[in-house]
Amino acid sequence: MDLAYDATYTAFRDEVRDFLRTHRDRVPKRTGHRPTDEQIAWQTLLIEHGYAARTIPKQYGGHGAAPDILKSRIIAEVFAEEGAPGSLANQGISMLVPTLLELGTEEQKTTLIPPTLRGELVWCQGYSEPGAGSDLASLKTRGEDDGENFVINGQKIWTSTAHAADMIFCLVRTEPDAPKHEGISYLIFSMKTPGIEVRPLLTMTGAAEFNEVFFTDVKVPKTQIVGARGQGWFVANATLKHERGMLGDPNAAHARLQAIIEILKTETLDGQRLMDHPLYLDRLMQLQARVIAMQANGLRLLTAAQRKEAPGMAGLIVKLQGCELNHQLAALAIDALGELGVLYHGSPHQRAGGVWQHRYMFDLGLIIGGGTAQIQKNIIAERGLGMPREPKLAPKSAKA
Amino acid sequence: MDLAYDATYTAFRDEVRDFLRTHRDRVPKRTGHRPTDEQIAWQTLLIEHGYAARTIPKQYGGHGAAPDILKSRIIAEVFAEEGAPGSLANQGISMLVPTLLELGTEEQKTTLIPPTLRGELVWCQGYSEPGAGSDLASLKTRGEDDGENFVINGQKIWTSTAHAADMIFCLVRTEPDAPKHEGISYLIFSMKTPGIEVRPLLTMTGAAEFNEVFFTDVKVPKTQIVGARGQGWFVANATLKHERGMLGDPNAAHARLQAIIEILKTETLDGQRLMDHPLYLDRLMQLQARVIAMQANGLRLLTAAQRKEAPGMAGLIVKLQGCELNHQLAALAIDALGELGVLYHGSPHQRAGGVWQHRYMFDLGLIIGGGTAQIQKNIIAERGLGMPREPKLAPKSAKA
Amino acid sequence: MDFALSPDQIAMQDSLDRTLERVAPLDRVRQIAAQDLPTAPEVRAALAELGAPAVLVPEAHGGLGLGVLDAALLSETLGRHTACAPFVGPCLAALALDLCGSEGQKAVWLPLIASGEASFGVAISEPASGARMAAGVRAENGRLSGQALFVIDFAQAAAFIVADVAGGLHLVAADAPGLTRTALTTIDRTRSVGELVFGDVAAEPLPDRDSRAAIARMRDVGRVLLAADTLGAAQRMLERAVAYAAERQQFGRVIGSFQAVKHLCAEMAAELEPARALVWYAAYAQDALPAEATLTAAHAKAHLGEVGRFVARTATEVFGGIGITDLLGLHYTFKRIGLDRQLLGAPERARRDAAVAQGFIDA
Amino acid sequence: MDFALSPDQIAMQDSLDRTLERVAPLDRVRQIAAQDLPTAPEVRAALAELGAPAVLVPEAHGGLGLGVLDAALLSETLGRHTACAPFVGPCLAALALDLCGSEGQKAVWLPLIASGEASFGVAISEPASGARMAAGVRAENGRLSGQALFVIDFAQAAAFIVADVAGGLHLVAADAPGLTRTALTTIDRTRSVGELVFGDVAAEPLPDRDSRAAIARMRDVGRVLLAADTLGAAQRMLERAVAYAAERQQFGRVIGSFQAVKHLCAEMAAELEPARALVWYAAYAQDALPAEATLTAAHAKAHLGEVGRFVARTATEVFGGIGITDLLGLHYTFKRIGLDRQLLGAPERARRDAAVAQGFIDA
Repeated sequence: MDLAYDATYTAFRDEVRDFLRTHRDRVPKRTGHRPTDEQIAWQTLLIEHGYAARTIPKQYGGHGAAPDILKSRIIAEVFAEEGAPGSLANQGISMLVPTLLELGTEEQKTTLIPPTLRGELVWCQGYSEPGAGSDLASLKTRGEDDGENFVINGQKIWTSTAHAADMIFCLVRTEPDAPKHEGISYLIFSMKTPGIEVRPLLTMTGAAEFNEVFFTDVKVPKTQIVGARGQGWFVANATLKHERGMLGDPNAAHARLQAIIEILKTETLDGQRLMDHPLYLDRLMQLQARVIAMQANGLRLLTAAQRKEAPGMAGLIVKLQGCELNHQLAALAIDALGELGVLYHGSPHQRAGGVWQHRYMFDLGLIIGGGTAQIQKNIIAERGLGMPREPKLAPKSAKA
Repeated sequence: MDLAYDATYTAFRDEVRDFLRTHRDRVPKRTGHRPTDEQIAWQTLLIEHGYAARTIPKQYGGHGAAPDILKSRIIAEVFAEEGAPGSLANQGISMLVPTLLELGTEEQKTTLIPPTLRGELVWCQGYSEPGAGSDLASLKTRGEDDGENFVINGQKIWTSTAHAADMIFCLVRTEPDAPKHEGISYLIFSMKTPGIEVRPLLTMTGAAEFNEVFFTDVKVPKTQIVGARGQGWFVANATLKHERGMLGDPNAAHARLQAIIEILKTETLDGQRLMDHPLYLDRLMQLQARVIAMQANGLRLLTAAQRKEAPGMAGLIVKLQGCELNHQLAALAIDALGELGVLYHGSPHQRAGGVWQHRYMFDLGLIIGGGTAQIQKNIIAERGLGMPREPKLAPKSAKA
Repeated sequence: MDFALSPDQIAMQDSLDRTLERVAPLDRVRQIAAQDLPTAPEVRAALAELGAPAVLVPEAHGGLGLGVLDAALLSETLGRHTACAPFVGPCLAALALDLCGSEGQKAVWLPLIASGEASFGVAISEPASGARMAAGVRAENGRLSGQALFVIDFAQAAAFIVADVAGGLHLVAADAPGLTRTALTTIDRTRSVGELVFGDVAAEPLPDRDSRAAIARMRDVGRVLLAADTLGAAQRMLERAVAYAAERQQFGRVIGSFQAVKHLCAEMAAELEPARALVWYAAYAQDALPAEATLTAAHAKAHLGEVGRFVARTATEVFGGIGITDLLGLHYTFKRIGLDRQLLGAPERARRDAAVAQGFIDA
Repeated sequence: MDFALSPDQIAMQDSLDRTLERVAPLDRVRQIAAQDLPTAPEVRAALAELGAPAVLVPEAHGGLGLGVLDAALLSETLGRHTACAPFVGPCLAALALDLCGSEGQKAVWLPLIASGEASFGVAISEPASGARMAAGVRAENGRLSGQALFVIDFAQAAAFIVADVAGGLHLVAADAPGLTRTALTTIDRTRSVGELVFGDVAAEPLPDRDSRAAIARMRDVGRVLLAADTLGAAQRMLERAVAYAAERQQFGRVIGSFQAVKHLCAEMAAELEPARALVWYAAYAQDALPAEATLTAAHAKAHLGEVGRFVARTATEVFGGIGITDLLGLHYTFKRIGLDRQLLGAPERARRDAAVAQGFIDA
C-alpha cells in the first residue's frame, strides 16, 4: 500500500494544472442540456490535449492514448480542484459511444462517434417504460417490421435529455414471439423522425428533469440497429453496468460534507454555532466516517482497475451505499438548518439555492432509479455473496 | 377518551393495595423454575382473593369471577407498584390451561387444571425442533401407533422448563401420510415417562435458559391427547397467538427506561453526569417517546378488549416493536455505561448484576424466537395490511 | 377508563375527510401548489362550514369549545389531504386570546376566528424552535421592532399573534404601519409561512400577565397539531403504497408479493400504529393531564417527525420511479411531512424540551 | 499509488489464519472461555512463533519493524478467530517504549516483547475513553497512586505501561509492591481486562518528554487494532450467516432464497466492505499520513463499532434461534465485537475526538 504518486504522475498533474491555468479564458459557462458553441470548442480542445475522450481511437475522434487509470483520475482531480468543467458528460458519451465501439458497424463508428464526442450530436436514452422499471426486459414498445422499417409504437419514460436531443438509442421489442430477453432490438434514430412526441415529466423537485417520449408509427429503417435483431437486451446490458458505476461517487459525497462543515461553522441557533451543538456534530462525524470509507473503497477499486482485477464486492456496493450516503448528507444539512432548511423555490433566506432539499429529493430518485435499492441488494446477495436466486414461481394456473 | 378510572375501579385498586399490605409477611421469595411451598401458598391465597386465575371457573380451581379487563390491569399495576410477585406465570398456566379449557375433556380439566393453577404441577412445552423453527408445522418428532400407545421418537428444543417440569404438552407427528398441518397431535404426558432425556441448552447469556429434550421409544397412551388425532396444529395455534401477545409488554419497557434514567443521573464520565451528555440524553428521549407510544398503544388495546373489538394492527405490531424497543433500551444502557457496560459474569464494578448485557442478548433471542422479526413482518403485511401471500413455488422438478 | 375516539369524533373526522375528498382532490391540490401564495378560498370556506376553525374557541365566543384531541383529529385529516387552509394559526391564536386576551379582544376576535372570517398567523418560532439568524422581536412601550421568522398561516392572516423575546404576547393587524410582510416559500406549497419585520410597529398587548405559560401552551398544542398532520399524511402514504403494491406488476407478479416490498410496508405500519396512539395520548394530555402536556407534546412532535420522514421515504421507495414524479402527486404528502418536521421545534429541539420538562437538565 | 495489500501481507494473514484454525478451533475457544482467566499458552506460543508480538518492535530490538497496517491485519485475523492471546497490549507497549523509553528500557523489554516472552498490559483507558468512577493515576516523585480501570491484556502481563493524569507514562512490574491487580470479567471471555490500584507504587518513568504524543499514538493505534479486530469478527459472522442460509431449510426451500434473508446479508456486506477500506486506510495513515492519524483512527474505531454491532445482531438474526445458543459458538464473535466497541473510546467519544482533531470544537 502506497498512496503517493510516482514522478511520472506528479509531472502529469503539473501538466494538467498548467494547461488549465493557460487556457482559463476559454473555460465555458455551464449551461443546460445542449452544449453551446463555447462548450463544444472547449471539449474539442480537451480532446486534442487528451483530457477528454482520452482513450478513444483517433479515427473515431478521440485522443487515442493508452488507458491509464491513474492519469484519468488525476485529470478529474485537477479539474475539480481548479473548478474547471471537465469532459462533457452525457448519455451519448457515457453509454452510446462505448456500445458503438464494442458492437457498432464501422460506418456507425466513423459517422456517429466523433460528433457525439465533441458535443455536437446529443443523444437520449429510450430504455425504461411505465410498465417496465426494475423489470426492464418486460418492455412493450413495439417495432413492427414492414419490410424496410421498424414501425415503432409505444412509450418511454425517464428520458432525461429527450427535449434537447438530436437522436435516441432505444430498446424496442421487434420479435414479439421470442422469450422476453430475446425479442428486443437496440435501435438508433433521429428525434426529428415523424411520430415522436416529447412531454416533460415533472418530478418532486419541481423541475422537469426527465421526459416521457411517445412513439406513434415512427418509421426507422431496419439498418439503424446496433448488434443483431433480438440482441438489444445484451447490447444494452454491456453498458448499463457502466451507468450504475457512475452513481455513488465518493468525491461528490466529500464535497457535500465540506459544504455541511461550512454550514455548521457559520449558521447559529439561539446564538450558538451549530458546530457546538453535539447532536449535529455527532451526525456529521458519523457521515464523515462513511465518506472516508467510501473514498478508501474508491481507492481500492482504482487499484483493482489498474491491475485489471475484478472489483468484486467493493464495486457492487458503491451505488447502494453511495446514493444512501448522499441522501443522508442532504438530510443532515436540512436538519441542521432547521426551518431555513425547508425554504425552497427561491424563497428569501433560502440557503445555497435550495440545493439541499433538491438533493434530498433528487437523490431519493437515484436510490430508487437505475436499479432500486431492493434490486441492488438482490445483486449484492446473489452476485457478491453467491446466495441463491429467487426460486421460480408456480405457473399462474397452479396459484388458484 | 377518558383515562380516569371510575369509582368502582378506584375502590378495587384500594382493595388490592390493602390486601397486599395486609399480607406482606406471606410474600414469597422469587426463585427458579419450580415454585416453592411458600410460592404455592401465596398463589393459593391469590386465587382465593381473585388476584390469580381470576376468571377461571371455580370447579377447575380458579376464582370464577366474570372477566373484567380493567380489574385485571389494576391487579397487575398494583402488584407492580408494591413490588409484590403476582400470579405465577408459566407455560402451563398461560398456554396449557386455556387450551384445556377450550378443547380438553372434562376429566382433563378437573384433574389437570387445579394443580397447574396452584403451581404444584409444572409443565413444559414441546413444540419447536432443530429443523422446525419458523416453519413449525414441518416438525418431525414421530408418534407411531402401536395399538395402545403412541411410541415417540425425536427431539424438541427451546423447552425452557423441561428440567423442572412434571409434564409436557407436546406436538407429535402421528399421521405421517397426512398433509403437514394435518398430521400432528397434541399429546400430554409425564416427563418421568421412560425414554425422555433432558439436556440443558446453553445460550449466549451464559445461562441454560432452555433445554433440548430427546425422546427414544417413549410410550404415551393414546388417550393422553387434547383434541382429535391429527388436529394438534390447530389445538396449539389456539394458544400460540396468546404467547406472542405476552412479548413486548410496554410496562417492562417503562421500568427499564426508569432504570436508565437513574444510571444517567448517577454515573459520570470525566466527572460529568451522563445526563448532561447530550448524545445519551437525546437517545434516552427518543426511546422514551417510543415507550410512551407503546404504553398508549397498550391502552388502546385495553379499550378494544373491554369493548370486545378486534385489536387489529395495534395488536399485530406489539411483539415486533416491543421486543425491539427493549433491545434498544438495553443497548443505550450499555453504551452509556461504556466499559462498565461490558462487565459481566459477576465482575467487580459490574452494574445491576450485568442485567443490561443479559437483556441485550436475551432480548435478541426474543426478537428471533417466538416468530422471528421477519415472520412478524409477514404477518403485519398479510393480516394487517391485506398484502398478498408469498406466491407458490414451482415444483422442485421445474427448478433445474 | 376509555382510550378510543368517541362516535362524535369519528363522525367529525369522517365528515372532514369526505369534504376534502370532494373540494380538494389531487388536481386541485396541484393547482393550489402552483400558485404564488397557497390560497384556496373554497377549501377555507368548506372548513369554516364544518366548524374547523371554531374547534378550540370557547362556546361563549361562538366556538365549539372542543378539546385539543378534536383539533388534532382535524389536523390529521388536513394532513391526509394536504389541505390548503389556515388551521394551526387560527387554533393557536384562539388559545392565546382565550388565555391572555382582554375581554374586549376576546369579544372582537374569537367569534371572527370561529366563523372563519378572520384567519390569524402566529409568530412564535423563536421561542418554540430557537432563533435562526438572530431573529427576535423586542417590545417597548407597546411598540414592536425586530424580526419574526417562520410565521405560521401567514398568507391569509387578518392579524398576527406575536411573541416577543421577553415572553410577552401581542396582537398586530396585518396592515399595521411599519410592518413588512414577506412570504417565505417552502417545499410544501399547500401551507404558507412568512417573515414579519417590525419597524416600530404599534401593537396591542395581550394583557394577561401569564403570557409565558400561554406561549408554552401554544407551542405544545402547535406541536401536537403538527404531529397529527404528519400522522395523517404518513398514513395516507402507507395506504397508497399498499394499494399500489397490490396493482403494480413486475417480473410477472404484483410487487406487493415480494417479501422485500411487504416488509417495507410492514415496517411503516409498525412505526405508525403506536405513533397514532402517541398523538392521541399527547392531544388528550393537553387538556386532561397538564403535568404531562409539555412532555408528551414534545415527544409526539419529535417522534412523528422521525416516523414521518421514514414513512415518506419508504412509501416513495415502494412506488419506485413513479413516486418521485408529479404524476401521482405522492410528493405533496412527502413535502407536507418535511415542513411539519421543522416547524415549532425540530426533533432534536423537541427532545431537549422533553428532557427539560422532566427536570433532567436545565433549560 | 497502490491501495491494496502486498503479497507478503496476504501471506502473513493467511498464515496466521491457518495457524489459528489449527490451534484454536471453536472447541478450544469454548474451553478457554470457560476458564477463570482467559489464557491459552499454545495460542500465545503459536503467535510468538509467527512473530505476531514482534510486528511493531523495531528490527534493531529483535522485532519485525513492520507497520500499523501489518499489525491491523493480524488483529483482524485474531478477531476472526476470537483468538485468546495478548496482542493489543504488547503492540501498544512496544510503541510506548520505542517512543518514550530510555535506551536501557528498550534494550531490556523490546526483545522480550518481540519474542513473546514478556507480555504487557496497557493502562490508558482514562485518557482514551474518559474516566469512569473518577478513576485516574497520579504520579509523584516516581511513585504512583490511584486507580486505572480497563487495563488491556491484563491477565498475562509481566509489566504494565501506565498513563498518569498529567500525561506521563510509567512502566510498572506486575509484581510491584503496593500494586493490587483485579481481573474484570467482561462478556468476551477470550481477552482479559483488569483494574490496577496503586498504593504508592514505585514505577519507572518512560523518560522522553513527549509522552502526551506517545499516549495519543497508543490510543490511535489501539483504536485501529480494535477496529480491525471487529472487522475480522464481523466478516466471519457474515460468512457464517451466508453459509448457514445456504443450508438451512424452512418452508421447503433454503432460507437464503428468501428475499428478506438475502437482503439482511446484502446489508451486512454493503456495510462491511467500505468499512474494510476504512480500516486499511486508517492503519496506513498511522505511519504514512501523520496529519490524518488521529482522525482516521477515531473514525475507524467509531464506524467499526457501529457496523460491528449491526452485523453481530443481523447475522444472529439470520441464524434464528440456533444463533443465540452455544451450539455453533456464534456468540463468541458477537461478544468480541461488543467488547471492542467499548474499549479505548466508545463511538460517541471517538467521534468527538475526530471533531477535535479537525479543530471543529475545542478538546
